[in-house]
Amino acid sequence: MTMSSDAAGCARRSMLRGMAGLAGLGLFEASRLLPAYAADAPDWPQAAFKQKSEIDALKQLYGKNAEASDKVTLDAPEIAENGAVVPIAVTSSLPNVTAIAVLVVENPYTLAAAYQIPAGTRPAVANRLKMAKTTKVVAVVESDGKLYSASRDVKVTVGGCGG
Amino acid sequence: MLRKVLIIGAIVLGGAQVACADDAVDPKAEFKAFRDYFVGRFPKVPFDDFVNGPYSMDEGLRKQWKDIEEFPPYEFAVDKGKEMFAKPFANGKTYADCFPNQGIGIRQNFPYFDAKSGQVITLELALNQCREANGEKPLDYVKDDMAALTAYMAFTSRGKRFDIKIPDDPRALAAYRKGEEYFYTRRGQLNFSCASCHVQSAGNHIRTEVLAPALGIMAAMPIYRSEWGAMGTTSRRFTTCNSQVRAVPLPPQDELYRDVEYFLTYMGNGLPVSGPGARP
Amino acid sequence: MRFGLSIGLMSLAGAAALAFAAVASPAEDFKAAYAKAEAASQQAASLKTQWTTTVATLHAAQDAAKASKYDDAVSLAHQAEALAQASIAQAREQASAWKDGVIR
Amino acid sequence: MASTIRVRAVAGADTTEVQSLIQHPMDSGFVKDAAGKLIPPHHIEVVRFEHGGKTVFTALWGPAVAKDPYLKFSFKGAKKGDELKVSWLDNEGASDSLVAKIQ
Repeated sequence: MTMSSDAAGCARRSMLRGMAGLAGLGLFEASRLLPAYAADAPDWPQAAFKQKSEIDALKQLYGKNAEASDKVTLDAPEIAENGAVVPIAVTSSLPNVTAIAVLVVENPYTLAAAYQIPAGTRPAVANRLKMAKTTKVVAVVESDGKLYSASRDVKVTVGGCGG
Repeated sequence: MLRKVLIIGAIVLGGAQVACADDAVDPKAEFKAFRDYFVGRFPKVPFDDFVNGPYSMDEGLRKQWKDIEEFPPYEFAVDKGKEMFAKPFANGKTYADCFPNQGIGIRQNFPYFDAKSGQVITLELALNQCREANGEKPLDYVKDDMAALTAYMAFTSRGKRFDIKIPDDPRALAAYRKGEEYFYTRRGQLNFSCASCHVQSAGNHIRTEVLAPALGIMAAMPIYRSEWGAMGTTSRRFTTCNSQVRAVPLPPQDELYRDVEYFLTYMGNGLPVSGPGARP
Repeated sequence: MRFGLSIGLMSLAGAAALAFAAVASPAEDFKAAYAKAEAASQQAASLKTQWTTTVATLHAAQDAAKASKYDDAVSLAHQAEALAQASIAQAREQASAWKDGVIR
Repeated sequence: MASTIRVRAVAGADTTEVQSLIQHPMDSGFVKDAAGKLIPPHHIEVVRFEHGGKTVFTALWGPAVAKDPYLKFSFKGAKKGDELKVSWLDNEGASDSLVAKIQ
């Protein structure tokens, strides 16, 4: 309960204020925000997020493929209570981790999330994903410039893509 | 289709039995029997854990719930409810003026039987009565603002034990009885009663969902359901339960729904308030 | 004469009605079937035992009639009536049977 | 207006654990509305966490991240009372940011 909120539609309504705020932060180039209509964030890897296979997504994202490793730990439920919200966590005991990605193999687009891990940040992340159906979830960790992965099947009977 | 209908009709009629139940209303005895039934059937579930519904019954679900509770999605609703609760009406009064103890930590006393109106007053109804008494429009009962207000009020009452009273008033007993009847009455084309799912099949799986036991089922209201991707009130839960068995729901806060809530919450007396809750 | 004429007209009208029934009866059949279904549905609603499927089937019957698919419309109206009657039977039976489920 | 961002950052002996929840629909683009029309994709693309002028964590998200998205990670080098800046930007150009105190 850190901050209070007045809920629905905040995202849209906070746009103008957010733009000013971001210019101040210097996080994103102001020029990218000038078009009034949708524009992807400058460092958002659009191509990687459009791929339909694990290999293609990783190729787009990191330019290489991953090998399985027991030093990557993927924590995901065996049976998802609801495909709309599946808690998934990734940790690794590998050295010099610079990135973590989570892929849901049979979602319409395979890549769900990619995280950049600077030095000083632990190679661990927890997030909640949508899953359309029962499929393999893959965690990929970039360590010393190489990719390592772990995977697990998650059973989904109430899909996260239904209307 | 027609054949299916007739078969269902036959089942309905074939299932008819001569009523032999005792017609006396004895809430205290029924309360004890209800509680003993669930405690006896789920001996491994600690008593207070019944308020956590399906999560008291299944390890895999429990872990996902714990993960979600680390930063639960209903926090936005609690914060919004807190803001709404503090904001004065046009006439300068606030919600706090309508409730005992300024509305803080009182969820466990709802619903109650109001001797003056002769009706069961739920928290949702009381909130709208408060609004209308102060010249404000009533809120939609099922979600959004009403869910936010009740989420906040439940949040300030967490851990307090339900203490629903059935006064020695024939009207209160009648309300309890009507609620009980509604709970056990089969309805809808599926021919299910509330009890079919939440008593007889409590703890069983429907696809990946686990049916919550009726004992303590009101304690987590209102809830954020992943299925809804949003908050919902007790009204929302009742109406969707009805539709799921293919029965046309009653209007939210219909007298019968309030009576069911009265009956069910009374059955969970002694359990702690756990709302707002997160559910699949 | 006058009398005879009117009888003659009446029998003519009767014959016309019969002919109409034979040729254009689907719409009339539907109206009758739908009215019966709607009455049963209203009774179910007043007993608070309405099924969602009854409502949906009534709608489907109307839609079929609008599309001039009277065979379907009549059959759907019959289904809706059967559903409504089954829900009424359910409510009547449950009026006492609910007590059998009570935890005691 | 209230923030769309909730953050809990707690400094431990070695690392600071950060948890955040952002209010956002995260529409996938595959769900239909009540009228049967596809709701266009509307999702956060980038979330950035900064401490002491340095980015300590960046999330790049596609439409498969759940509604009102949650994140947990931890990083070294912060202490109680420090500021943690959180900002997000979505595919429609909407954004929000918040500065939270590390507890």
